[in-house]
Amino acid sequence: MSKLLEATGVVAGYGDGPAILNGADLSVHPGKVHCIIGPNGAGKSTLLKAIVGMLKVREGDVRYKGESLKGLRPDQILRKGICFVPQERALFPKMTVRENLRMGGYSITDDSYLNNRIGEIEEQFPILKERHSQHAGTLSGGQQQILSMARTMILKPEIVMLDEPSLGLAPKIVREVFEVMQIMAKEGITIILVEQNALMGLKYSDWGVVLDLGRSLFDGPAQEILEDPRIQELYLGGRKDKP
Amino acid sequence: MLEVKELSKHFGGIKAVDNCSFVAEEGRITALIGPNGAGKTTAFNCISRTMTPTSGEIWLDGERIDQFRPHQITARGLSRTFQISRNLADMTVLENIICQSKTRGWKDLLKPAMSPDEIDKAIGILDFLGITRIAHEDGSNLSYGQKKLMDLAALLMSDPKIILLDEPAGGVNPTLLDEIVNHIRRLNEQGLTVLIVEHNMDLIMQLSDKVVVMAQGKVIANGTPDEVQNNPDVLEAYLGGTSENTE
Amino acid sequence: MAELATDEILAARERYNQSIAIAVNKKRSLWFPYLVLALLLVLPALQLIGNFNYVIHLTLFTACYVVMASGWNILGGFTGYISLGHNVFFAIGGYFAGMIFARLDISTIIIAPLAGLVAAVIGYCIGLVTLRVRGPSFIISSLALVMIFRIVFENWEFIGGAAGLALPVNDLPVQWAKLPYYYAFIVMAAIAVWVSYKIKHSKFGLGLRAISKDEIKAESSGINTRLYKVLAFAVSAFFVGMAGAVWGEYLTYIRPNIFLIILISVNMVLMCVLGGKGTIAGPVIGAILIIAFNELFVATLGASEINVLATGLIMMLTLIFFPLGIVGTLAKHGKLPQFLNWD
Amino acid sequence: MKKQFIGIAATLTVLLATPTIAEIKIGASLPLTGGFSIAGSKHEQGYQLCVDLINEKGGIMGEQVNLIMSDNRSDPATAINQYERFINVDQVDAVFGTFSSRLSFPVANILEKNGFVHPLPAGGALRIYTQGHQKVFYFQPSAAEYVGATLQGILEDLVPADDKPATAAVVAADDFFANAVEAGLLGMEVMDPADGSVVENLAPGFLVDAGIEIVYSEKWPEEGFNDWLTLANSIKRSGAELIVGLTASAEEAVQITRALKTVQAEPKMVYFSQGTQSEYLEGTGESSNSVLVHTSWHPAVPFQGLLAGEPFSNQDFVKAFETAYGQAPDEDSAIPFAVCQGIEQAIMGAGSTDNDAMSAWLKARTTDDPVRTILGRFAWDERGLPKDKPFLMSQWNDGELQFVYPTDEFEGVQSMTYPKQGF
Amino acid sequence: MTLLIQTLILGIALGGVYALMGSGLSLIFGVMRIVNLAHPSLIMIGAYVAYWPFRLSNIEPMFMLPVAAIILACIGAILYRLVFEREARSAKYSEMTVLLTFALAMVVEGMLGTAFTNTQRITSPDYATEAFFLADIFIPKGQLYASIISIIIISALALFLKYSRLGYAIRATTENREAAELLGVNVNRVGLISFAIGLALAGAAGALVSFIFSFFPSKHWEWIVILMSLVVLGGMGSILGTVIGAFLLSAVAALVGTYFGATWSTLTFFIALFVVLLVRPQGLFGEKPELA
Repeated sequence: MSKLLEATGVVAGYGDGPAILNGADLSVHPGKVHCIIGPNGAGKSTLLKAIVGMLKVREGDVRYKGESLKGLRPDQILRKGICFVPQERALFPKMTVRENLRMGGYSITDDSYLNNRIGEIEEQFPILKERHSQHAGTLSGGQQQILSMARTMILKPEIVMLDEPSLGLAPKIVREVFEVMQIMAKEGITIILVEQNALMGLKYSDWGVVLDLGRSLFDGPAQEILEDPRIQELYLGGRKDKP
Repeated sequence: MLEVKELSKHFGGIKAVDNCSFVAEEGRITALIGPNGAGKTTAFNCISRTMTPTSGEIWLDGERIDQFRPHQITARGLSRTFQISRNLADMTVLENIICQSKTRGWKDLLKPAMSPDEIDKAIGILDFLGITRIAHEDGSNLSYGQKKLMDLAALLMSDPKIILLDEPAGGVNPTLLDEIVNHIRRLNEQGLTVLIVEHNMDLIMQLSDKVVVMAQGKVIANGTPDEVQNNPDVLEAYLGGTSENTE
Repeated sequence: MAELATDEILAARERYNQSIAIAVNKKRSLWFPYLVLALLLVLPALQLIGNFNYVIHLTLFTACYVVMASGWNILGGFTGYISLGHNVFFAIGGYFAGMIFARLDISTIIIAPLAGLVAAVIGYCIGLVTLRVRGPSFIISSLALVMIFRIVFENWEFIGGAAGLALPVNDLPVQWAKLPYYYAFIVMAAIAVWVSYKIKHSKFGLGLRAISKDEIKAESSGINTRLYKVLAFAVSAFFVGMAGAVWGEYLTYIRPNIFLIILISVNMVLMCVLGGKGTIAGPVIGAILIIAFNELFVATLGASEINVLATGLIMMLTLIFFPLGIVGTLAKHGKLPQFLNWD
Repeated sequence: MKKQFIGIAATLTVLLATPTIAEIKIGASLPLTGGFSIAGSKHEQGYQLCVDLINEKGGIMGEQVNLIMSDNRSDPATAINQYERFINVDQVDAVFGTFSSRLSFPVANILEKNGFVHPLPAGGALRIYTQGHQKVFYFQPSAAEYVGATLQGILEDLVPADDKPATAAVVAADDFFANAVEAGLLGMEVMDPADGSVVENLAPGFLVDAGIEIVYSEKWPEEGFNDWLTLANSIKRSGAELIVGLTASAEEAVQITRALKTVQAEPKMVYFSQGTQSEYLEGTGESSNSVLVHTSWHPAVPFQGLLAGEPFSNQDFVKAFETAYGQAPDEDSAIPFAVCQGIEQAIMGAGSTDNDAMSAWLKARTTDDPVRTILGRFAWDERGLPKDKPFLMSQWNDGELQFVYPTDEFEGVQSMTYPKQGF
Repeated sequence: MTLLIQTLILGIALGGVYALMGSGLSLIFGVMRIVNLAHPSLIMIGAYVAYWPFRLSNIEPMFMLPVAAIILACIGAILYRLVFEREARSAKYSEMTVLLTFALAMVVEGMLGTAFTNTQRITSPDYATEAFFLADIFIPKGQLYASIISIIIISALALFLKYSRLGYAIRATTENREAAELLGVNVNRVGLISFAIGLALAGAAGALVSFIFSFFPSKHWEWIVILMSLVVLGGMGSILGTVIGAFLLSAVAALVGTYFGATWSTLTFFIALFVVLLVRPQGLFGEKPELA
């Protein structure tokens, strides 16, 4: 299978602190939904941040379509077609919903094309159209999550990385968020998902990756991972890791 | 034990909490659930007085506490965690935790910052939560889940009578979550009262004795987990029985 | 898929955890400050073999700033409230003790603790008001405070208004005339450093550090933040006020545009920042360095604006390359010489 | 450790600096930077020129003069520190005073303690001289409190009796010097806040003496004041015919003058306490016409002084200054020059650099046997203030500072323009 | 009554100048959380840029306004690269920059002092000391022209921020630096540009100030608290707020000066700063402080 994005032996950490990732690998298959699971502190979010250039890749390499992303700034990586939706949703609370969408297409310089895209997205997500002049900060948590995901679609990116999109959302909303993710996947966007709720995450994914001890331990089709007894014991709450 | 009477909190024109009353009974685990924006966290903030309620009364152990400052409430045995966990950067996890140990009066002010007893106790708690390795780590270098655990550890340091947990399961991996659940239950058996806000319905169903459901600032249902789970209002507003896209 | 057994993974995780846990080795040295103190106490013996008034003056001046910088450090370093207006307490201490000295002829050295207390009480009251804001807002409010006090002092005729208050000179022979002030400042500096140490290692100090990191978290951890920070303000005002009291008599002239100028606040801040905010040795080292720099500049660059430039440049370079100050930055990289670790 | 290092360094400096060749060392600490830097730099030029000229002429009693100057940043603690250093480390034989009362007050105490003669080029408030210091000598005509006498003299001698200004507005900076002048003009009590005693009661004040009613008086703070137009408007509305502006610096005089012009005030007479400097003219242009400013010195006054035992007139000074610095001197360079002359004559008079002898010699001067400087003759009373020495009054006319008063003492007095024809 | 109107006019006319002096400060704080204590000393550079051509060949100070703005913008770009960029991610950034800019102010003061001495300067075009008279009331021309130019510049800036692409980027960076970066904004460049714009405003203000206040290198200490007070009153980071704060405060100060005495007119700014910080720290138009 061809690799759209491939991280090999990534070592990264925050500031001058210790390395959180100690040689993590990740292979991304075009058009698939990938779910990264693992215990706390395994470095799941760290890996995503290292890929988009928010953290320095100390060792190893990240290659996208055969080209190294190492040392590029987040805005440069974005222009190559990789979007990242961080845990804290990263909206501009005092700008309106439409202005937020507009910011999503910041790297598009053609105004009429940008306006078209905003129109299309608003069609796809009526709630955003309905509230277009409202300040983003006044939206509910679920709507904010939808906005921040929809916003990435303006660019028609190749890859979207979602960091725990379900965090702090009501069960009903979680389902909606995953449905939005499926809409994105249907448009052909490759998705990398980090999810603490591993069962749910894997259920909506094609491919699973287990990150532990700062590196990648398992990697395989989501279904296989779900059924692997060791995974169940270690990461899905089947067995206690302390006496 | 903890009684919230007709609590309201308005932000400008928005009624985040609207005339809301509920009780957390002594020695029980009460869960507060509801859709995002229902006002659960705001209610928490009002109880612990990190926000000033617009109106209403809050009683703890027969004492009205809504006029107190947060540290006075903590001193009366009510401790809380934060949804987005707050920690003291540039201080080690150990220091973060010991900060929460009780001080009383002026004499304590000049006592050593971290007595051996306190360190032992803090390490014990960290051991129990399985995060001893981060004891000397800078609080700001922790991952989301680790911060949650550190918050919980700090909470236990103060020997509270009642704890308010704001989404303790968010960002915590399932294995560890089981641990926390068991621990909370054990503490509860020793007489600790718990009020918990959580979206993880499995956890709520396993743990809680009573569930209060909030929506749009109001309490819409109140009862045992089973009752609540089958309440049509709750299904529609929260659990997603229908596919309507409103909150 | 990697072929690993669950037990192996668990064991590996355990080892991994231990490898990350950092053993903290905090060794501090106390012999060094004591040695310095002892040397300073016998330094005036130099007067027996010649006239070293200039050396005495410089040491005394440095000690005065050690008192002030250590005092400032309690609020600015431990609690994280950067005040550019602490010279207000310098002036309050100076005027209070100066007026008593002028009218009742009681030496400011005796009055100093009382003057400190007056400064502390006023500091407490000001703190109740200004400590409600933090960060840049607090810094700016402290600047405004200086301006307000300056106008008040300048228009208060009883204490001499803008023209100030001249005090009599003591009648000791010239060689010994500085010694009372010298010992007063050395003792005050020692006390200030010792108290900083005590505070830093107490519950109070831990609370202050918590406040400097996240006030809401600190409050909900059960720390009475308002009391703590106002107390910290008062304690720091106490030391600055005490220094001002004795300094007034030493200078023999108290005037708003001597005590309430921005340079004095800047010096306090710069000393702490250069030495290391929130450390014990930082303000002391900062004070010594800044005064040494000042002397050097006046001696070498004397007749030009270049010394203002150089002071600014040092401050900038420190902030850029040693944001935690000399002690703080060295400690962070584990390169702090043991004799400078008084924490 | 650092302290010991400084100690050792200082000791070494002392050892190395011990004079090996015969020279007279004189120390002067001046505010070369900070708030007083403009005046401070001019003082530096005055001192330096004088010392250079003395050395050219063979020095004092055959010994070259070594002038050690340093910058005190307009900061009193630095100033006293530097005089300490002059005395202890550099081991100077004599000192020159510093600029401004803020610095002179504490310096006076240090010098008194060390038994040094303290010649003051600036610091004219009475309170410096009423502290009982034995060796202070003021090198300007009189204490600031008495400046008003000159204004009163002008009003009586030069202004036609039927066209005298009847009302006055007195505005002053909240500054040591300005306050002192104001106290004299308005007839206030000068108090010593230290013991609450009255140093001198100046009532009823020179303006009332001259028969003028004060219709407006106002004070502005030393720093941060920008509302000049509002102030000028109030002055204008008071209808005062005499405007007295007691500013702390030429800068403030510029601002007031421009504001008065903007509001089109039309007084008969305008007097400022500062504004002889060229900066004043540059900032105000034609508005400066017929503005009166008191001064201690003026280039046209034919004062005769002594330098290195030879006659040295005020005109010689102007010439020498222009040769040395390529610009015309002003008051702030002339006064320190006179200080330097005074100390030179004191050393020669005493025959040594023994400060007690110098002080005794200076004290023994009388109006008939004075110290002769480019500021004229100096003899001091027991407080250290000059005896019988009036201020000069100068007036800006067509971009030139002319000296107009006193009229009966010297040649070359120009006639005063009166009344002022608008700004 | 005349006195009241006259006083208000004088206060408001001065307010226009303060508004421009403060707006750069406000912009820089808004976008980068830098409390630029060096702002007044940089305004001073602008004033010198206008002063020398006037002094040497009588060139109209207002013509030098764009030149001063461009020079200051370049200085801003260099300063940002050298000093502020590396600090941008530190947690205590705001507090650090207060100290940094404080030191910068000393450096600028030292450099100006070395180059131009501490002699006080002022430019004197004719209008600086002229006024329009309407019966009993006068409007000073210098202040009036300066205020009008200020308002034009500030309005242009506001439109630029609201509608241009770069304006979007600046606003987005103000609100959420990390998110803006993730959406393709080169935040460092935006920081650099807004810092440069802020300093360009300082340069423009300097050219106007050159004929209104006399200046010398160490004068900036007198300006800083006054500028801070209006920025804080308007709400840190809100440019509209700064403008309103400037007009309001200078009008009040003029009233106080006329009716209570000049000493207290200066005090107005300090007291206002103090009271605003304590009663409504977010200022008139600032965002509400974060709760819990």
